[in-house]
Amino acid sequence: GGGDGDGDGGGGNGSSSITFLPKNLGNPYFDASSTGGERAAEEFGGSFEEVGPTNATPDAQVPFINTAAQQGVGALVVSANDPTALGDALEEARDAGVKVVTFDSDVDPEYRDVFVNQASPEGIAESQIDIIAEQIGEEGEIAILSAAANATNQNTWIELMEEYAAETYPDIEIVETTYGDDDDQTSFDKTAALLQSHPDLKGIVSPTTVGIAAAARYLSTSQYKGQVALTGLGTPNQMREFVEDGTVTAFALWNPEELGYLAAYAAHALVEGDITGEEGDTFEAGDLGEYTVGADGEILLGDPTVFNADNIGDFDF
Amino acid sequence: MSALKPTPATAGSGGPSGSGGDARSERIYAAYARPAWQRWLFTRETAVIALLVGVLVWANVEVPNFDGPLTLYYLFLDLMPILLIALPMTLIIITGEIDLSVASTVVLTSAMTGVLCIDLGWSFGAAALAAIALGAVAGAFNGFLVGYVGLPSLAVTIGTLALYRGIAVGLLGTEAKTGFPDEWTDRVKERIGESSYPQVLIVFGVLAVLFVLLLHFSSFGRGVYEIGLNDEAARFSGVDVARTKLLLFVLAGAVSGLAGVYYTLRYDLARGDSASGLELQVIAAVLLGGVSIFGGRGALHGVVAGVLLIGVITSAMRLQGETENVTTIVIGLLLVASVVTPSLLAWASGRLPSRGRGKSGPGRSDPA
Amino acid sequence: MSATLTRPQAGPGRGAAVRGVLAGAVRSREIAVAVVLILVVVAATLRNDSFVFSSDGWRDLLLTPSILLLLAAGQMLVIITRSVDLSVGSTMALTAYLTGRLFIDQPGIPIPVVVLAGIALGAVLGVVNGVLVAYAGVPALVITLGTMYIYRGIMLTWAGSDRITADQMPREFLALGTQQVLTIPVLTILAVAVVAVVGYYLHTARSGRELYAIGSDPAAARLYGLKVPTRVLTAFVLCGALAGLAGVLHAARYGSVTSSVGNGIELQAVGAAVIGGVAIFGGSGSVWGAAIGAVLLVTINRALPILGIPEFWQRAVVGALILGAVVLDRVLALRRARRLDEEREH
Amino acid sequence: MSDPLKKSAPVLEMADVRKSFGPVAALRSGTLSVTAGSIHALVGENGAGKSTLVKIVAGVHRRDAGTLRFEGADVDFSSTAESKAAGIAVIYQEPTLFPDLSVTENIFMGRQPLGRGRRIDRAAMLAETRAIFERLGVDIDPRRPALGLSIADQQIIEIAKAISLDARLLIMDEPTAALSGVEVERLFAVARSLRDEGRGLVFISHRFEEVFDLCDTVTVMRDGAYVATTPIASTTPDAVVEMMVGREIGDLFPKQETEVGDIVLKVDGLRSAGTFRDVSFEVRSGEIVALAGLVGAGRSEIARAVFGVDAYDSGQVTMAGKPVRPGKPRAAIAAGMAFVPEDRRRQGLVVDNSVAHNVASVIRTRLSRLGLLTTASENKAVGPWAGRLEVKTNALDMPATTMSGGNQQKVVIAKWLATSPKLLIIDEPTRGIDVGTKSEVHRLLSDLAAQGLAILMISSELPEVLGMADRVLVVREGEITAELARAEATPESVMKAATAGREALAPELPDVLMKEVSA
Ligand SMILES: Nc1ncnc2c1ncn2[C@@H]1O[C@H](COP(=O)(O)OP(=O)(O)OP(=O)(O)O)[C@@H](O)[C@H]1O
Ligand SMILES: Nc1ncnc2c1ncn2[C@@H]1O[C@H](COP(=O)(O)OP(=O)(O)OP(=O)(O)O)[C@@H](O)[C@H]1O
Ligand SMILES: [Mg+2]
Ligand SMILES: [Mg+2]
Repeated sequence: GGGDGDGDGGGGNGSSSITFLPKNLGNPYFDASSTGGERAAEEFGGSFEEVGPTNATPDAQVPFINTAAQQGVGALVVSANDPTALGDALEEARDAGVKVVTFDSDVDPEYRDVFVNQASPEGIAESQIDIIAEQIGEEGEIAILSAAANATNQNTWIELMEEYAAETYPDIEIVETTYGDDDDQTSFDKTAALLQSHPDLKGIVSPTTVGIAAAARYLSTSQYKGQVALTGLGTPNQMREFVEDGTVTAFALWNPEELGYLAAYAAHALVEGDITGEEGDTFEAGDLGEYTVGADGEILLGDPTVFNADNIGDFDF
Repeated sequence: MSALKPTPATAGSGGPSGSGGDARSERIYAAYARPAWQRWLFTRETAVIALLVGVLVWANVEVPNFDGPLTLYYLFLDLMPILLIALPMTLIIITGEIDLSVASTVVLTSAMTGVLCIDLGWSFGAAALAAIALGAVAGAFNGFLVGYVGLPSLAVTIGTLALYRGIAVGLLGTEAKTGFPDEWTDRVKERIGESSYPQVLIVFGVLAVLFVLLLHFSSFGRGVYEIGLNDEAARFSGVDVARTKLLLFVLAGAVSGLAGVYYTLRYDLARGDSASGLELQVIAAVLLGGVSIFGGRGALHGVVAGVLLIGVITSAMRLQGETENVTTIVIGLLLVASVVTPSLLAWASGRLPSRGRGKSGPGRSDPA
Repeated sequence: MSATLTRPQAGPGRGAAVRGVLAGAVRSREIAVAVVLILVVVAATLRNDSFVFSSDGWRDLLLTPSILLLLAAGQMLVIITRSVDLSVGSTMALTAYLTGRLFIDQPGIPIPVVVLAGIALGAVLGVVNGVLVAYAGVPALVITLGTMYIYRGIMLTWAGSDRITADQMPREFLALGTQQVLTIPVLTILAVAVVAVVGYYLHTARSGRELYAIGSDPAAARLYGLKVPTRVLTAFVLCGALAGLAGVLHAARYGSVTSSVGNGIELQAVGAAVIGGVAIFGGSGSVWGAAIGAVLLVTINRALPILGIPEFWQRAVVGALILGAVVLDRVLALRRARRLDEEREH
Repeated sequence: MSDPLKKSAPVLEMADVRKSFGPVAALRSGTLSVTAGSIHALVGENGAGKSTLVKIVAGVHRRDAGTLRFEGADVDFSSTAESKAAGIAVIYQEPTLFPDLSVTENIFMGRQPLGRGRRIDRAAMLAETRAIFERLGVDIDPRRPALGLSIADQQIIEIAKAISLDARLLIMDEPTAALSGVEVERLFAVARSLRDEGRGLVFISHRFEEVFDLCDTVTVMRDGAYVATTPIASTTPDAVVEMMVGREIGDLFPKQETEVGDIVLKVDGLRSAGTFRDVSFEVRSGEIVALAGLVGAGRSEIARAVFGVDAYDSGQVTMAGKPVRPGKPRAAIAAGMAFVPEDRRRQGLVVDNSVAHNVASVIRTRLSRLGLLTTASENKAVGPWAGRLEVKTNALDMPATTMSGGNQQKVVIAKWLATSPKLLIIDEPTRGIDVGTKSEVHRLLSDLAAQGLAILMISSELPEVLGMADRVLVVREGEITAELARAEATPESVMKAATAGREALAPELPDVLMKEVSA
């Protein structure tokens, strides 16, 4: 850069300026979490910005981290497309004084201050397997429709699901894991391919909101409707009609808006110096009450909610 | 035997202004029709450079944080793959061909580096060399089909675009290779002294000088232009058209391989979905820099300015908080404007003097 | 052009033998692709009979390619005039979003109006491309690369982060995506009808034949007094309109519109045309070839997992297929040239 | 300039039409008046502006000045569609066909017969094509694609195209150049019947026997300007040639006696399927050997194969005793060959490149220092050669597009002389070059031979062949049918060898040229 023209443009951008960087833009799950983040920022009087790439890849996320570092924002709230690839960029941002909070999908602990975890991976994995096992009578073939082949949280959950299913439900066989890239059309076509290649398929688990909605849409117009069970992680608004028409009986999710809300408050607490990310630190998160930082700088939102025909009317996100 | 001499006036060299007093009636030719400043000023390249300077000034004054120490550092780190690949791409487009497979080659070589270094335990240096060699082989495959089999490069490289990325995705599957040696990943990010320029810029600088010498100061480079302007005439003057094209595609492949290694180190990662859309970014930058898609015209300094222009605009707009879409629109408009403006100017200047003469005459050169 | 050449009946003179060879080559191009397609389908069905013999399998076999079919048909129109349109993916995204927006903002709007609006928007975007290419005389590759960025950017800016979901569109519209008539999906019927109309136009209309002439030799076309710019513009408008229709159908079929609709599909459309035997530098190829190419491209993707090839290798197979098609064309052309030489030699 | 043919109405009248292409004044004052029911010959040397005049009538080019009247009304065609619609059909000198389309479609493109619902009526189209082909007596399958047609067949398609237009004015720019005798006769029969129907025809040809056989009036052009119009009946070939050439033609072929030295080029049994076969000959230093023959005989192909631009199937090319690698122009250049090709603008030059880059294009590897080449070193090397050939240009960085044909040819020759070759192959050395430059080129060739260069010259102009060559090789349909020493080479002997077996019209060359040639 040249020499002149700064005025107050270059200097400190306020302390509680918070930038949300989801995996990608145009994803309803992250729209909800950003809504929560923005609401939190309004409450504690900070500024809020959402930036992000169109494609959910780490190389597309890095420039946004760099930009946040250049702007000297107070805190960056990231859902990472890769656990290590963002590491260096995040480290540089922290060197520039930016607090780093990850949510939804973590990076390696050394690269961030805290991780706001939606639910424990074990909890997520087990609840989904339990739901599907119940629907298919604890035996038969099931398949998994994931997001990107490299999505960390997905891969962790899938691994835990496989272990748990093998231990608890020996008659259930996971026959295939396929990847819809969190793209609507791809997930849709991959669902069709799953049903096609496995005529005896009993159930599909899709631990991603894009995937489960696309799969439900395919199933709802297919000959397999009502015969192949579907569950996973989905937002109530997206899944409502499929629960109503019987394509889906039950699915799970935490409230992504609350997740964003909590992440923003955690970021605020870091910026204000209320917490440092040490185990045992506590902070107030608005309506949600008090939270404590756990081991490895993790903050746990709570247990996921299971939605079904009885309770889905109570939720709107 | 054939004592053909270029006649008496061997002495009278081709100096710019003939010092009229050379003995015989032999004619002395001026080297240039226009003075030097005009030759430099009225070019596409100068226009792009001027635009780049203008945007830089604007960004420094108007965009908060643009004058910060990190801006240029990140700018160059982000642009490095485009800068690198734009060099051979310029030569390929000047011959009238195109290579759409470069981004896929980047991913393929990155995957290869990952497999060799992480899975098979090769030293990183050896893996990187193998990856660059693989890039050259991938380029050679394109070049063979285009140069020797005579297939249209657009069709061939659409095919290898899918093929090379497909092989990378097939090799890696769900895996992302990571954990490359720190000494290497750190090296990519080091700065030159205390400046805000990353050291990789030196690698680019060396390559850029080599490509400038190759294109603008060598017999080979003259051949590259001739092929683009008229490949038949080039063949009639002894230019080996097929071999030249092969070589250029090999260079593009090898440089893409280098960019693949860079990609791997910069993100400490080899993944099948990296570098998506990079090929079109490179081509857009090259065209913006004044290279004609028909071949035969363009220069490397314009191309480098074109790449930087896109980089500076992207960086400035991101700092301003504009979303990617707006940047995308601006770059698209720039690209269209940069090719339409010359036609519009020609059309306007052709129409104004010969007023009244209705539609444009039929003698116009072919489109497409 | 195939039709003029594919009837190798008796004709007078020495040309007959040559013509047989030529007709054979041209004809074998579409047939070769169709044969590959049939082989793929048969192989997949042998592995798993639900690929064809189940109601979903049958439906998807016909339904899934229909969108690419439209794009390939449009792309083919542009390619035969020696141009190319890289902006179709972005055009499709814009019209898909427009479709959703209309249903949301104008509740109760009749479906045909929405379909027409989508086609019209596509046509308008095609006009922009066509005017720049045909009248400003700028290469199509550059212009449509630029408009690909611009249209996508406009779509993203317009849509912001909101997406259109199934519950925001009327059921009757979404039903279009799955409805079947005599087990044939409506969308497929629509797409095949469009291809048939395009094929009929190219075969029987003067302006259709002129598209081939322009691509075959633009300079000669000008010398003939053909209206080159007008025809090129027409090709781009038709291509845009078909991409517009594809966008509407995408909304109906997938029931949702996100920012990534049609990302990268332009290269698939070009690839489908090339696989189907459309010469990338214009002048020859049939819309049927492009259509079969599109079906093959999509179907092979669906068949590979069934054939036991991991999904990660699908893309590589597609690439190999495109290369194979281009090389095959060259081999046929060389053989043809050699025959002609021998003819002359007697 | 009085019009001797007042009796019937003029279809076409042109007066003082002017056209320049940049610095080249292709047409300075084009004047032509064609009456209905007559066949009007337009003659003139290469580059006299005949084709340019035709293209103006057709609407390909637009005139810079002058009047153009068609059927009594002032017209200004801005496209070929307009002239076609007005009733003018043109057969251009170079066939312009759509290679991918069928012969029938090529004939009817843009105006196909329409049936019900504005559909193209293919059956009618095919029937009409067959009828036209019958009338022309040709045997081409109307359904085959134009790709791969021989030049003669392509020319026939052009003729069929023009006839099918049913035009009131038919212009034929050298339609017979590639046709055999029978085909020419058929064309003439059709032309006469069109004349008898009351149409106007313009016929351009370099063959006087055809002009005198077919036409009733002749207009002569020279250097882009009108010279005279006379009824055929009241003139002679000699008189026409005098008007055509116009100036001192005595020194047009300044051939010097030279000392013939060692064999430089030896060609042995060269064969390329479908193009030429059994081609063997040699060229010695100091000797000018001409390859003569009809257009399309395959002479250029032989030259291209010798130089390595084209591959050949069998045979051998030897330079100074050493075999030359086939298919590699670079190897040919290294062996001392130079090749001035027939199509200057497409093969000889990169017209968009500067004079300096063009002249330096072959020698530039030699100019490189440590692999590096600078514009300064190119300019330094190029200047003297441009001077030697008296190239007219403002500066060395001017693109060759801006130059006249003759100057461009000088640039091509300069580029090859700069390589200090042992053998110069020169294809149509003076095609489209004005008379003044023509004799300059001839003098240059003669000088070069005198300095010991071996020259292989291809020319379609018989006077040039007879005036310049020490030895003439006649090519017919890809085979060398005669080798004639300078003394034996007469118009009759050359034409006989070039056309034997074909039903050629007797080649009657005007006396003027014969005298001048044997001088
Ligand atoms: N498009 C053009 N641009 C520049 N110069 C041209 C162009 N067309 C023709 N000329 C020049 O104009 C002059 C007249 O050319 P023209 O083709 O009319 O001659 P011609 O009488 O038909 O000769 P030929 O007998 O060889 O066919 C030539 O010097 C030619 O080089
Ligand atoms: N486009 C073409 N398609 C098929 N055959 C061709 C084509 N062009 C030329 N030929 C054939 O190649 C041979 C040589 O043609 P060409 O006109 O180059 O001969 P030439 O003797 O060099 O004539 P010119 O006097 O024009 O230089 C002929 O047999 C001709 O029929
Ligand atoms: Mg002419
Ligand atoms: Mg020739």
